[in-house]
Amino acid sequence: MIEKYFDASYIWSSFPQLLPFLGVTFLVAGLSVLFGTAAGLLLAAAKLGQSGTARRLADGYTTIMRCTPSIVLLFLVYYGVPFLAGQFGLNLHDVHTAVFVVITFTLQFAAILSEVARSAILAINRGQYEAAVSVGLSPLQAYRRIVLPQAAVVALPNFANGLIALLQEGALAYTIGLIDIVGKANLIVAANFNAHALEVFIALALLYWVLSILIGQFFGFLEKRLGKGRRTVKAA
Amino acid sequence: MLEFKEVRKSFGPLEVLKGVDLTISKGDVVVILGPSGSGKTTLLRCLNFLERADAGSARLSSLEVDLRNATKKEVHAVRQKTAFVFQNYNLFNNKTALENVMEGLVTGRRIPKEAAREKARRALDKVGLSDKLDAYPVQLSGGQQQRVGIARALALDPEVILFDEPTSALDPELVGEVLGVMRQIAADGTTMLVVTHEMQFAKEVASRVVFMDGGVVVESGTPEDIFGRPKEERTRQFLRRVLPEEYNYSI
Amino acid sequence: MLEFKEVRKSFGPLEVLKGVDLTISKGDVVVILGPSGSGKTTLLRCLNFLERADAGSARLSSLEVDLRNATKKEVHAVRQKTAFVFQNYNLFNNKTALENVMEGLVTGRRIPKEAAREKARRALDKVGLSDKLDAYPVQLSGGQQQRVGIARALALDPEVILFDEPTSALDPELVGEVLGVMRQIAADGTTMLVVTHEMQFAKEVASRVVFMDGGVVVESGTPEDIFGRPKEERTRQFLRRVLPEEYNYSI
Amino acid sequence: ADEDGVRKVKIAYDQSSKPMSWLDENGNPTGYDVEVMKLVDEALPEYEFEFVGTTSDDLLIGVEQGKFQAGVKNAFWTEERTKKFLYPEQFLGLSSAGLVLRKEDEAIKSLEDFASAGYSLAPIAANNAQYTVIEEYNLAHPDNQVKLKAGDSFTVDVVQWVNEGRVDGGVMIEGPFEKQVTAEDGPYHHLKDEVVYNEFAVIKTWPLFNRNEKDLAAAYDGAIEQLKKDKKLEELSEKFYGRNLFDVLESAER
Amino acid sequence: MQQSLNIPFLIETFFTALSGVPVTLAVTAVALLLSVPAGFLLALSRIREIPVLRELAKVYVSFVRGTPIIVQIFITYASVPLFLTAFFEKYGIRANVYEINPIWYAFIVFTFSTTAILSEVFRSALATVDRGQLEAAWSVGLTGFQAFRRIIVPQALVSALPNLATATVNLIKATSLGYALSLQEITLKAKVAANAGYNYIEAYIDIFLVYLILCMLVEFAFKKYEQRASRFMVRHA
Ligand SMILES: Nc1ncnc2c1ncn2[C@@H]1O[C@H](COP(=O)(O)OP(=O)(O)OP(=O)(O)O)[C@@H](O)[C@H]1O
Ligand SMILES: Nc1ncnc2c1ncn2[C@@H]1O[C@H](COP(=O)(O)OP(=O)(O)OP(=O)(O)O)[C@@H](O)[C@H]1O
Ligand SMILES: [Mg+2]
Ligand SMILES: [Mg+2]
Repeated sequence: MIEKYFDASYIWSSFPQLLPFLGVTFLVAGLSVLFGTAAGLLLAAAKLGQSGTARRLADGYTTIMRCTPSIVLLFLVYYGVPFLAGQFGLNLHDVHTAVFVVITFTLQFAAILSEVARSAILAINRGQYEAAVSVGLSPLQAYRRIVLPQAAVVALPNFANGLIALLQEGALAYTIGLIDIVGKANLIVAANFNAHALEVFIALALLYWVLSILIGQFFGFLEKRLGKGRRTVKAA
Repeated sequence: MLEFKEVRKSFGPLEVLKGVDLTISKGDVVVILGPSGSGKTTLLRCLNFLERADAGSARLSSLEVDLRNATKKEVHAVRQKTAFVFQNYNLFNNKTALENVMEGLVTGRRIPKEAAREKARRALDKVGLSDKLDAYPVQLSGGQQQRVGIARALALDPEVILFDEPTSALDPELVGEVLGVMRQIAADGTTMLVVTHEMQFAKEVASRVVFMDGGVVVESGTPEDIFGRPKEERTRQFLRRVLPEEYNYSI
Repeated sequence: MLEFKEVRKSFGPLEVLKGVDLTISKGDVVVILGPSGSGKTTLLRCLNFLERADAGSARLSSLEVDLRNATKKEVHAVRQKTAFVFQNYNLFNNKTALENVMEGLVTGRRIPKEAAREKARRALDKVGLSDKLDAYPVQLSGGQQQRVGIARALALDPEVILFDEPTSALDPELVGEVLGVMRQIAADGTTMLVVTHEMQFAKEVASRVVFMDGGVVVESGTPEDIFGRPKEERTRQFLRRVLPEEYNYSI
Repeated sequence: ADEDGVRKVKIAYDQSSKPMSWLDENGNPTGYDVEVMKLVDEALPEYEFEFVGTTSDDLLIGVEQGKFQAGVKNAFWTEERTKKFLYPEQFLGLSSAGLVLRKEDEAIKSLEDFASAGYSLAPIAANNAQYTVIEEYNLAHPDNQVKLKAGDSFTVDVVQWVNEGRVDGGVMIEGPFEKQVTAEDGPYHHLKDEVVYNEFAVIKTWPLFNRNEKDLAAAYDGAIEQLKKDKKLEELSEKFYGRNLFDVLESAER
Repeated sequence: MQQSLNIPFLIETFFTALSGVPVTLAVTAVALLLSVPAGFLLALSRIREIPVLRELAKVYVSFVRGTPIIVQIFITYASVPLFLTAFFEKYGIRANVYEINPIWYAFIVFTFSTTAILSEVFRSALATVDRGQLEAAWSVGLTGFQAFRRIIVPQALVSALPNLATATVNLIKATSLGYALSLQEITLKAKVAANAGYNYIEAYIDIFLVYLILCMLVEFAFKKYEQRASRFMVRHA
């Protein structure tokens, strides 16, 4: 039964077609992670800081961004931003779609990262911060040199969760016509009138798997490096 | 010169410091004695703004700060002039012993890395840890950690060092050594405020002894005064149980 | 009865215990003295399997275990018979003082909750913490935390209690009290192995004193023997610096 | 408008709707709908069309919002849709819809037959025109409805599903069926004796214009009328659907 | 913007979308219920460095976390019935694979993917607890299991909860991928309703509102729980 529909050669022939579109996937995910992380750290700072207003704003932002389905957010940005810009006489209709996709995922990743960072920073004993300022580091230096490196170890697995999810979310960009590898897979399937979609998607899954393994290795390495001197519940 | 005025601090309904006044001259070694929970640690923490006092002020040579409303800049200035040896060490977990000591020098004081390393090495040498420079805190015994904490403070050459039970995890042999180091630093003009439970220590190094209980300074004076001629009943009571007949046990 | 045989432990290239033998009779209070880093904490941890020894065995009354290859069941059995007072307290952060003491009773020993609460309350009372029952560890001073740690061990009524510098954060007044409690428990037949730096403490409560250095037992005997007639040169050297003339300073 | 009087307009097309419109392997837009619009562009010197590939959802929102001036996605006409979009006078093309069935169900020629048999139908993407066809049939035949389910446009391989027995039938248009099954090199040529295609409707398809684009729509009407006269559309129908659907224009219900 | 919204449709479809909530919640609840323990065990096997299990856990996480859910759904939905049919035929089981409600596929796929995510959330959270806590628990006679249940997990929860909240909210939103299985959930229902009149803007607004409400409730619950779970960290009585 299976052999009637399944033809492995479609898997191999899909790779060369998919690979060129990996660049778009990387570009979108890479830029979004970059900007999103920076914004997310600021949000986390607001959440942990003294100012009640800043905290409430950051919390509200996170709620809305986390709770909005990506596709809706994408449409909001894609149509809303040019519309708003239009009100100020700016024509953004010819801006590349990738820009809107990156804005969308940046907004969303910032919200997710702010929670990753907040939980990680809270997990670091306050004594570490206290010791740092007591030797004359400014609060900022204390965070940068002592607290954040330790929090980073805690954050890494969750950060990887977010990063890998983002690599996959690029698929959404296809909705507004930006073609990444998922989009390309869809196009291949459509070009075959939906025949042998399974093989194409298996090829896609394999590609993603390789990426995920590489990312996993890299983060594992970082965890080991940054985690020096940690004494956790591991190992009985 | 270090001066506290009317320092108050409550945790919720619990009033821990009920108006503490204290004046310490430059180069003095002042020992604070007092029962557990009397607010000794809290007092030190308030000076370093690790805890925001509810009221009170402090003066550190020319710098006068409101302990409740100090600005960020003032806070940083105070911290730059002081060093803190924590009761529970609080070593930087992600740094080796040497890096623990270097951190404040390089990042806080902007001393070039090589000079800082040399300085840190000397400080660790003074407390007998030359062979543990590259060990992370988890690889150190309790006493070794405590000594890194002491070295970290000493290396900074601050105006004032706040010690919170700096020798609790040390064997008497080492206590003697650390004591020697402290004496020498005091002679160089560093002011020291030391919370300790070791009477011997108090007697040997203190230029003044302060007895705290229930969030207030009960009595203060020279070691001879406090140990020999305590004025307050509470002090006498504390010392009676602390320095019993057996202390003179001869070997 | 507690017996160690040929306990060895290395951390990487560092040999910390080089074959330690030790025999303790029921109800004995044995004090281990020794310089910082000599392996005292490691020895206690090996008995409780917090560290797996590289070699050696231990006997706890009728239970004989291989410290390297003990089964899970044996490990659990040993832990059920012993209690540990940690050098850095290690209180359960998510539990109040009272809950910290109750935990082992209710979950470990399966004592009904009400009875456990009563017991815990009494133990905390003994160490002077009746007013801190509902405080979380972060809300306690160093000495208070240490006392909760002691109460937590005492409440278990174990055959053996391992104390790792149990009074380091306590003021002398409290040391006296804790000492009293320990004496009483010893009289009730509990065996105690106490690592401490307080000579006074050693002299007053120890039925035997063990002097460790560099991962071996250098000498052991009654307090009178060790303090009065030390046989080994290393012991004499340690004690010379530890109990100097000044100790006889009279007030 | 540009300085030379040429106005650039954006024409969105559904990029994964072969053979009506799609983005080919070389990254060029093509398909019946797109090629017709290219001819329209040629016929209109005052306009320059830029084709923007996207998905059906974005196309609809984009045309409604004015991001695109017009869009082609094999859209059918409904009364309700005229509230959102400007339909021109002239239709764009014809689309056939048929049932893919197992050989033994060859006798089922219409949706009525299919419904009476109580058969299950492969899910159709909710934004696909075929969905509308079945939905309208159901509205018109409340007591003999086809079991209609919405699904994903990419995951339903109708020929396989029917042959596999996962469903009893599915809706397809003729061209793809031809290319998959009938053609010698079709991926499912080996199933040619197991599945059949029975056409049940031919329907007019329309481009959608933004409601403010009356001039553009009028220009389109003028151009396409000429193209129809020149039989250009019939050629394209032949090319993309493998059959000249204009032959059965009269049978188109709408 | 340019067009005025079709308000009656907007309102009507809001309730249509709302009627998809039970399916969404069912998938979310089942996936969470199964993947919390499963993810925890995976995390443990990596933390405790249990030989073979740990490697398997790594491979599992890299694959399931690494590949898009829609692809997993597709692969599962396309191939599992084929295998099952072959299996049923071989053993003469008379059952129609295609009568299985597709929600079962959703349960499976979402449970698997959430397990992978949560195993990393838990792994990171468990590692925030100092080993001294475990040692203390052992020393008062708790078994390893008791120590985790009573001491380690409650402390790890504080740092796990924010990420657990993210995972849950993401899961709720991801159930919309159920359209590939023709699941009658929020997104599909709204989009089906939109088709007749091409009222997509309104449909997306409704989808937005329903998810926003749903996720905000979930987030609020998590916030409250986090406050409770971190009570012991407050420095003031
Ligand atoms: N964050 C806090 N929240 C509530 N109560 C606190 C907090 N920190 C300290 N306390 C209480 O304040 C009192 C004083 O604490 P402090 O740490 O200053 O005592 P201490 O004199 O240093 O005692 P020790 O000698 O035991 O270290 C104690 O009773 C303690 O329980
Ligand atoms: N996890 C570890 N890794 C490497 N070295 C370690 C580790 N734990 C302890 N050590 C080393 O083992 C030696 C003995 O440590 P231990 O904690 O037993 O000393 P101790 O006798 O208790 O000292 P103290 O009185 O200072 O507490 C020390 O030199 C210490 O640096
Ligand atoms: Mg204190
Ligand atoms: Mg020790």
